[in-house]
Amino acid sequence: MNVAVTHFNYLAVVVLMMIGLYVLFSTGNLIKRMIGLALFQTSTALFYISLGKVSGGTAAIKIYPDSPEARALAAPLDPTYVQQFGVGGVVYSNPLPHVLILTAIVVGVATLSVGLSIAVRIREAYGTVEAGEIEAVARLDTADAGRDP
Amino acid sequence: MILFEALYVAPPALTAQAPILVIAGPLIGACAAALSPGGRTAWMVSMLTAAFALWMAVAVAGEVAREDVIDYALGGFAPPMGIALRIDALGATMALLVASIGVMGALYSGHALESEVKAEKHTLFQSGYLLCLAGFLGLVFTGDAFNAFVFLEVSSIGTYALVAVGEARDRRALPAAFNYLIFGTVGATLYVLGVGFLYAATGTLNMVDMAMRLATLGDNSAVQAGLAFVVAGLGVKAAMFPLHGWLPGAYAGAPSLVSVFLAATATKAAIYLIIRFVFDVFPEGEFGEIFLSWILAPLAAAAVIICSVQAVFEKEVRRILAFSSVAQVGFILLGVSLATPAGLSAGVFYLVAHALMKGALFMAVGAFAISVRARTVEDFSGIAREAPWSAAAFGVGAASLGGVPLTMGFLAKWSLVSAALETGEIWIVAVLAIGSLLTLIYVGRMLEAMFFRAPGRGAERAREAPVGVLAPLFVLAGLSLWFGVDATLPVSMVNASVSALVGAAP
Amino acid sequence: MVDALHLVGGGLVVAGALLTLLGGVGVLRFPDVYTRIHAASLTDTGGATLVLLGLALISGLTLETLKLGLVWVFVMLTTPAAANALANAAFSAGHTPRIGAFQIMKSLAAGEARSDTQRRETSDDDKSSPP
Amino acid sequence: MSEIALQVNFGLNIALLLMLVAIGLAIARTRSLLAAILLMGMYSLASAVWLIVMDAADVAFTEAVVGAGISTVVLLGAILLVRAGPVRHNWRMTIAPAVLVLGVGGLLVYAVTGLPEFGDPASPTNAHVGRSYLIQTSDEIGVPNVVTAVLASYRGFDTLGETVVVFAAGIGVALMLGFGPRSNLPRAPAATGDHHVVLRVTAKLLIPLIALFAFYVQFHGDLGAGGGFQAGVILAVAPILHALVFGLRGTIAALPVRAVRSVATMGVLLYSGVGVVCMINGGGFLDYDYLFPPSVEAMIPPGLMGEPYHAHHWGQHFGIFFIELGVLLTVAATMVTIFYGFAGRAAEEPGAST
Amino acid sequence: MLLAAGVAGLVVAMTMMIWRAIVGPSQYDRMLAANSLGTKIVLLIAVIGYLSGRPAFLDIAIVYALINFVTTIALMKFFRYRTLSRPLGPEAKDG
Repeated sequence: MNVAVTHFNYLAVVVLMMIGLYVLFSTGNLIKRMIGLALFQTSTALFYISLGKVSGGTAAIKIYPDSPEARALAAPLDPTYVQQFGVGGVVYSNPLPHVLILTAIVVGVATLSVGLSIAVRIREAYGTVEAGEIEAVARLDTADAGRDP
Repeated sequence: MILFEALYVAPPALTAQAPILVIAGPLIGACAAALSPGGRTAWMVSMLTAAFALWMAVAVAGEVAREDVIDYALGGFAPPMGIALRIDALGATMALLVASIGVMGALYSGHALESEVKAEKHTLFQSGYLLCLAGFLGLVFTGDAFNAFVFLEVSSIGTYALVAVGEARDRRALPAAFNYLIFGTVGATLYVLGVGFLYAATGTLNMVDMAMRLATLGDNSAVQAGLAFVVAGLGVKAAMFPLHGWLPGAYAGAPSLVSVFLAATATKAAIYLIIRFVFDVFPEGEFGEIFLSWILAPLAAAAVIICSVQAVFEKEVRRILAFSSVAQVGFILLGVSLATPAGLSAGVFYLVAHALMKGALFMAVGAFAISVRARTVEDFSGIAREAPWSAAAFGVGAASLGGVPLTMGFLAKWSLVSAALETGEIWIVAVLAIGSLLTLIYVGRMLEAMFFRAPGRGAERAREAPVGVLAPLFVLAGLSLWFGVDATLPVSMVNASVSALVGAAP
Repeated sequence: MVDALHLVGGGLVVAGALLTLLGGVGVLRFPDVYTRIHAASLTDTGGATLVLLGLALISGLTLETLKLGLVWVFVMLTTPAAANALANAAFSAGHTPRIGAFQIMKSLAAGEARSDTQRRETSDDDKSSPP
Repeated sequence: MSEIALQVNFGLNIALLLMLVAIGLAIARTRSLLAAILLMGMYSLASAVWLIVMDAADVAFTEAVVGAGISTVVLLGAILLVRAGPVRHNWRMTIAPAVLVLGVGGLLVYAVTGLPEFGDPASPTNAHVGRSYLIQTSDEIGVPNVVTAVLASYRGFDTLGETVVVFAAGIGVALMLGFGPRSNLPRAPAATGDHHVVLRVTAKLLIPLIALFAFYVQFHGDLGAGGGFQAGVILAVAPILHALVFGLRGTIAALPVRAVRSVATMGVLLYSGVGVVCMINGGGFLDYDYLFPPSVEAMIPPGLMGEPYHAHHWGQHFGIFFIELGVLLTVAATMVTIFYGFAGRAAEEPGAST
Repeated sequence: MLLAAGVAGLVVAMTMMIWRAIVGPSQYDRMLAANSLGTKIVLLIAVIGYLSGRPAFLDIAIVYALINFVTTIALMKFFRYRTLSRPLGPEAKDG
């Protein structure tokens, strides 16, 4: 089959990543940069999750084998498929990427809050959050370095 | 290894758990520091914890010397299922390095913090410091690619804030910390992305398992891109040449304790992880060779030349040292890119040498900063007369950086050159020579100002730093000297490290 | 019996979805914030009631039904409260309604309110900045 | 599940991804920070539904509370403090990033072509370790939610690291914003003329419900979607809502800054303490099978906790319970600390607010 | 079948909300769109849960409903008071 169909998820994730990176690097506004960074990180999460999807699968919360619920979940799938890839008569999606991404989301919010707090302090110290203006002031600071502080 | 036998007094029950205690110790210490009532207590906690981590690191190193490789399965689950720590000689060396710098930094922080960080922030600062220490130690020990990301972030998140705290002295620390955060997070995310591709290709996160599966799999586009992203992501953290933009500002702006610690450990841990991936995980074959000789080596060479030139034209001492760090990372990676046992061991030896001397240099600058607010080379002129001991230590570090004989830096440069000559890569020798010359120029500029000029405006008010600051400074400078004369210990450890790696060399 | 319940439940879900769809059309087509808020909050609560009732019929008397009830309670509590807060915020920020008695009064008084509103509607994009 | 459910899943996947791309483009385009934040919240909402379609219920849970909730509040707090105007655009600043992004994108597309097909059950990812977890969890851990089992037990060390990252973020924000002017926090207003009755009453009703629900999510995490992290964020939402509606002053009076910070520390200590206890009892770090010394383990009658939970799983159960509790404490307290940092830093000079 | 139709209807309604958020024109429109999108997503999650045979995911829908409210309050405070720390009440300085 066509790559655009079989790998649609991955391609969409690539587009999202590009958007995130573009937002990050095309603006001088520190807050907007953080938003771009968050977008970039989230798209990585989407990538991992896409990797772990098993077609016809269900969330990796175990269902008692041979319960009506389990049978209902297996019903629309090919029995040999369930036999081969299922566990206890149910096909589950891969839990490992979910665990990893849980961690990554947490890291994302940690980075976001630390980054924003630094941006707030920058606003207090420089009176602006535009990178260009900050650089201009910082250059003056550097030039001042020779003189007495 | 006799040294380890002598130092190695940990009871067997502790030794069995030493690998995890190296990491868990600072973690628990960070909590204790955060809970402690005042800065003094927090400092003591910091000292004790760092010393404990060093003790355990020594125990691990002794164990590795006996058994070559230690595997420690966390949670009692065997590797591909659970997370495992995997420590070989290189990991043990790195842990010793990081933990020693950690102890020196903790000792140093007793006095240095007071002049640079508000008293109310001391407890949290020490807590953050210990978290960074735990993060780097975890990064060095872990055998799991994703776990490495977690520790990368543990160390980074703490570091961003610690760098930003330097605003009390210099408000440029704030944008520098923000830049660092942006670069660092992009790097970490690229790393995760790369690990994701490798995971997609192999289905495992454990590095050993991954390497085994990659060896049978060969490389496809996902694997190649995965490795590229991993190295690019770590390259940001390691300040590999085009990705080093965050470093000068961060090192220059951070409180001096943080500069010391970062310069000596942060980039080194990332380089360590790059070595780990390139030599342990990469599948053998054309791709690895092309990567080393066509991407890594030219970039490293560019770093050596360009950043040394930038350091020559820089005015502020801390920024000179920071640009020099990027250049020195280039030296290390040049050695690594040779991919021969000699080149690799030269690279690793240079790494250790650079950690010690850059630590000493930043510490000495911090020692000056306790009494005077000096920034530029001009400000420092004649400071040797007012603060002779700190200046002497600075001189030793600078001599080592410049590659003066009888210092560790000389041995490191020498072994790099001979390794390059051995492979016949003349252009690398030329780059090394030009780089060393440029290093001598900026080192000479700083030393000339400090030792041979009349005291300037800033230096007049300088006083000698207290003993608490001088002690760790002298240890680091002394090690640079001692290992320059008698390098048996580092050389034996480095050789053991390299022989552990080189079997898998591409 | 069960099938009939499922059918009725499904029908209610579809009806609820159609109601929200209708609200969506309102949000797209109505002329100003207040009418859009009106459309959205009304159809959201109504649609939620229908959909959740339908699902409750399908699931029968289980723990899930209880949760559906909880979701319903939350939606009923929060959507109107949020709509109230939103309209309140918009109004106190000086957003003038474009239709209704208020607008007629205002246009009689000022004679130019329409253009005023239009200006506000377009320039409002950067409201996050302080004046 | 019927056949149609599979088709719906397929269609939803595509529709939601397209929605995400559309929102992403809108974020890139907008010059208003507030609009970007609102769109980011919507992005999180939409991506969480997508996560459910991808069977990642636990992640959807987290994304819902973190992305749509905490991140939005923190971002709002930040733009209030920086009082930023519209983002300035400079066409020169768009070319170099565009080239860079296209380069990275090209590399990514090249890499993506080497991946196995989406949804392939036989891909290395889904066939190797991931499948082993699904098979072995019942025997080794004994909790139905495999994600919880992997998170808390198999990869418990990662989760410790994650908890420490959160803790570090709390320290970072406290170092940056915690010691600034927390001056003149406004008092609660007099009761007269209050025209936010609707919100106040609703909030009063919701706050205890939120806390209750957090504990449900916490203790239900073994059986269904949820766990310490999700519960922690939900629990933190209760004081945040209180502060938003009734004022920060009252919230800080009830939950003082230092106390909250200590709770965050306690969480990490509890987590690593479990690891240390396991070590003292002769196992490895975080090896919950050794959580109880053998003498205690021997006293437990085999059928005490029902058939699937034989004595071997006792340690695992309690280990997971305690570490999830540690995660809850750290996460909840840190989120509150972060909120305090942003909301409590009264940056505006008198009269500067609009 | 009916549930699938319900999902389709909700998705179209979501698309409309996203469109409204993208075009604006005012921030209040975006807020409205975000809030309304939240409600629709709550419903969508509930319906998906039944459609795919795992109604246990209703917990997530509950969380959504809660979070949506908190976000809206935060936004309202943003507009009305320009601070997150002030209590709700009669405006001291109405703006």
